[in-house]
Amino acid sequence: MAHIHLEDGAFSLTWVLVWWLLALVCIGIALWILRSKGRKDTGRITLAAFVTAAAFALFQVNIPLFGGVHLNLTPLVGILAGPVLGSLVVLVINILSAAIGHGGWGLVGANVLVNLAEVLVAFAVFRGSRTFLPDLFSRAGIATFAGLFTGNLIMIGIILVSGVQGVTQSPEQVLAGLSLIVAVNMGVAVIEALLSGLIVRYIGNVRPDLLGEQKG
Amino acid sequence: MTIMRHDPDHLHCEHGDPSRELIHVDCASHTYPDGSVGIHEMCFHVLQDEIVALCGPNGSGKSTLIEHLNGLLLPTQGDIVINGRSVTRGEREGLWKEVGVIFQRSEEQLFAPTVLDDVMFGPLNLGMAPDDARAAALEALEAVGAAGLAGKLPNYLSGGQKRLVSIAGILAMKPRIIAMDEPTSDLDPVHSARIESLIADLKTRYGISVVIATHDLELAARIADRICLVKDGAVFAEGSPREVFYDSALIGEAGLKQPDTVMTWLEYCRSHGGPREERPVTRAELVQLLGAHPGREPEQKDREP
Amino acid sequence: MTIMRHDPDHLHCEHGDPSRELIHVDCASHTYPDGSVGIHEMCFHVLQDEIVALCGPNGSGKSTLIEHLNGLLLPTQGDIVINGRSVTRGEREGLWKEVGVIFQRSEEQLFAPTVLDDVMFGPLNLGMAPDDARAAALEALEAVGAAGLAGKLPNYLSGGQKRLVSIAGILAMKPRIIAMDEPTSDLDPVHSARIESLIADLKTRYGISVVIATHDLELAARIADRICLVKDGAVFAEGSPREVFYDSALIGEAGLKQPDTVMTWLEYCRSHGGPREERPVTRAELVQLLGAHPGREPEQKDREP
Amino acid sequence: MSPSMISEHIPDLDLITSCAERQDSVFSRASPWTKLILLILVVLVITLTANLLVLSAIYIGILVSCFAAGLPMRKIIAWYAMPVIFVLSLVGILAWTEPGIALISIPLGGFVLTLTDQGVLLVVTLLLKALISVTFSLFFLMTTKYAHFSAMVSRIFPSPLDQVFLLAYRFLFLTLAMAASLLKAVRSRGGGLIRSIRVQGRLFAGIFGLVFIRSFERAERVEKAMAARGYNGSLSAHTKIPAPGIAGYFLICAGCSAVLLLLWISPHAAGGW
Repeated sequence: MAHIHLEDGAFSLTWVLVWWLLALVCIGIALWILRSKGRKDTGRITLAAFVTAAAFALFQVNIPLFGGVHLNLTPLVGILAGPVLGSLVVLVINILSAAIGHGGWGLVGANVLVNLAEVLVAFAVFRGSRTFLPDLFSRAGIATFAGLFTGNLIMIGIILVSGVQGVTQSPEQVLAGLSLIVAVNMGVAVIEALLSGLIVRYIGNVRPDLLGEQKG
Repeated sequence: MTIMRHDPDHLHCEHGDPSRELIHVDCASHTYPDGSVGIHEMCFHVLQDEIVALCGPNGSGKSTLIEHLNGLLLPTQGDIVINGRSVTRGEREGLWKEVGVIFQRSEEQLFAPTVLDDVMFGPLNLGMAPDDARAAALEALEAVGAAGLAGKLPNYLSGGQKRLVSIAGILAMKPRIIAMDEPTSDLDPVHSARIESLIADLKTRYGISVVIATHDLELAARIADRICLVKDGAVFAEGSPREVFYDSALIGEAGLKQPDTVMTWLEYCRSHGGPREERPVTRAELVQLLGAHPGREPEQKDREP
Repeated sequence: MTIMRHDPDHLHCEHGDPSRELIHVDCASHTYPDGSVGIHEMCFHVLQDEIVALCGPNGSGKSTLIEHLNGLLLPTQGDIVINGRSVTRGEREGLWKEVGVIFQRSEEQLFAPTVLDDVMFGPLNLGMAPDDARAAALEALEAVGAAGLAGKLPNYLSGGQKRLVSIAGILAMKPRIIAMDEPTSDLDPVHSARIESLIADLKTRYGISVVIATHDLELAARIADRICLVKDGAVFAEGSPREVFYDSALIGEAGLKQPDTVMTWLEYCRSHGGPREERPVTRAELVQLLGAHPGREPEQKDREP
Repeated sequence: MSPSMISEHIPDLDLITSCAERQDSVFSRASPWTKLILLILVVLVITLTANLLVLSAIYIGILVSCFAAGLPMRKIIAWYAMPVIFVLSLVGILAWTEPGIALISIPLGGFVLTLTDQGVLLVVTLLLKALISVTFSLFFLMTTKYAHFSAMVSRIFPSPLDQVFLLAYRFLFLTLAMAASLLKAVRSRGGGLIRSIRVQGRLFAGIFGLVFIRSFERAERVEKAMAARGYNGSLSAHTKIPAPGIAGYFLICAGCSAVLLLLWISPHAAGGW
């Protein structure tokens, strides 16, 4: 497990609504961009659907390393599908995840925002590093780590701002506890970064066109 | 060999020839988690040096049986004994060394970046040193006639080439038995013929017993020593191709169609009175018989004694 | 009809019978972005009320040609005229209404949640009201004999059922031509036979011309009016099954194998001196001929006049 | 190594769907809309209250419904693994510094970690909330036919989100089957015996990469098949969704009243009832 999903009951109603609203605004922007590109671009819809299916299916694969690792794969989604399609993928994955109990329904908004940060940062770092890092493995690895790191920061920010219901500690105390979680998560993020690097390198060997590298 | 019909009330399968038996599936059943039945009280065995064909329609349980043969699935009831080891008694570790499995979709079996990496995967898992594994892989590729593909990416191979490479990946591990699921489906005639002669080679040149699951009865008629008819998750009849394929009722019951050669001969006998006791299963046999037995067509009748 | 060999230096294809011509592929070439050649100076036509079989090995360009027939791909050179409209002159919009295409993998063509939703998909895109689309879908399912599947999930269908449903999805749109890629590969004999009779029905009952791409020459021999042999991205010879399949050199050149019936007859003629001018392509014809012409086997010779 | 690399602790969508299709209990015949609205109400209730008695009552009610519907309870409990880990990894850490009556103290370097009664209560409450949500979600999925579910998706989501959702859900099963058969191929040649992290990492990267590549290729083929039938961005599901019955309306009204009640009293009673 390389990621924590927030479960139902953690946040108060106000914050549940705030994060949902913010997430919907982000998704709305993505939908607007997609639609303004024209309805006929049906190929991108099927592509987004298949990236969703692949990411969700692979999440179920238990990698027998360190007693079992499940990849989060959102940074990889960012690298492969880009930020616009990636945000649709993230929403659908979070809804499907909520349906099987990985993250609460009320927290879909917050979880989408965390994943969106991962997608955006991973995509930006992967694309941005092209000029000075020739190696796909390091680019994807760094992009994944950066994505997961940002995602964790956003998650901590969200938790600090909304507060966990029933927790009566001061924000400093909560922050101390959360830092511990971040430390653990970052350890797991290193594994995910290594694996994502290998995955992207494999894809680069077999189907380089899928990484969109030849286009400007 | 005579046709053996399996008795559904019989609780244990009789052994063929225990001394030559490599696989013995003893009344095994497997129910999937969603409640669907994969195999049900299946009795099946494989002897040394034989090619057995599992024939049945799509969904009859052939693939499920094959996945039991190297421990990918465990029977929920009954037992499977491979080389004297019972898999249900927990001894399935290492079964993959003895029974190699080739699945239907080759593209879903080749996962390494290059063909050579892929074929080396098994030998490396057997504990061979990288150089030995490479040698074993190259030898296997040579044996299937795909030596030239070693450096290629599996993604860019044709369907037939993928099948050859996936066979090489198993052959490189030198198993005693190879089980193949629909080895020639989707291939064009030239590639099919190549796979077919390769299967025959596995038995004669390498002494490997082969199990093929197929609904191509022409193929089974040409290369199998024994045919097992599968329906509803169980082998319900077995025998030599000559026996099984001439039993129209049996083939119909299995939801299959008799091979072309057999149908041609039967129709010939029906309309022209050929000797029904003869049973050609290959084209050569059919042609020879047709020459030996002129039909009783109206215009021929007066010439008959 | 006589075998026509295509002359590679010839720059325009001759028309068959312009008044009955539905599809005319005029010397079309298609090179994929990666530089590989899909089709190359391909000449091909389809007439009203005919079943044409494209026969060639895997990778010969059959599938690429089929994707040109409804505008999924455009030729990089040459032209394709469908029902009098030239696709290269930008008129490919709406071609899917006239030419229905059924791809090889049925499971990837059933994308809607239920079978009924899936079959309704085409009619809805044609602009039908939901109720009319539902009626058209149910009628098409009825026509392929899959009415009982309407409420099922595609995920739970067998391979044969998926194929039937994907044909219904096209049939519901009432196209003038249906092109199918390997319609019977992967199916067991019972389902194959059902698809085969359905293809014959499409022509006789619905007046739809059918193009099938296949390497199953037995199937082609039974149902096709015309055989086009495809190699290296071009139709290099065509003619009736009777002509094409008896030209061993031609079939060999195409990388194929003659159908069983033909091989049996040829071998019979070779070893027993049957009349080579006769050319059976179906089993019924073969059996009849075999009765009519007793071979000259040693033991028979004395009886011959 | 486990017999299967497809995790036992992550809900199996194949099993869930086949369960929903075969189900014929009163819960499957109930309107999917009723179940959806109840799901939203349940989420609202557990967001608004921290009362253990109320939470336990709801949880027991849901468990009894699952049991009555004949759902595979053992599987459902196995699938709790991830949500429980999620809750514990967050609240399990925060719980240690909660004020209250000390139960256990663990000296750790210069610090002393103390678990209080309030801390334990916090963990139990949040765990119970998570389990309520998980169990009701699974109950909803496992008693709602796929045709109804997709028709709801078709109505609720704006385009092209509905398209992505419908296609992804349909092809999830094929992708899962593909991943499973790749893993089978690996195991049938002795893979999975951990020898080195490097080898294992490369192997799984290959499998994951291949699943993505195959998914891209499949997307291309599906796109062609859709274009061949005139796809213009509107794939829809047409199964009629049954409307809520009298009992359904009653339950919805009761749920709404509970939520309104909680909303009304929550400002008056900070920190729950």
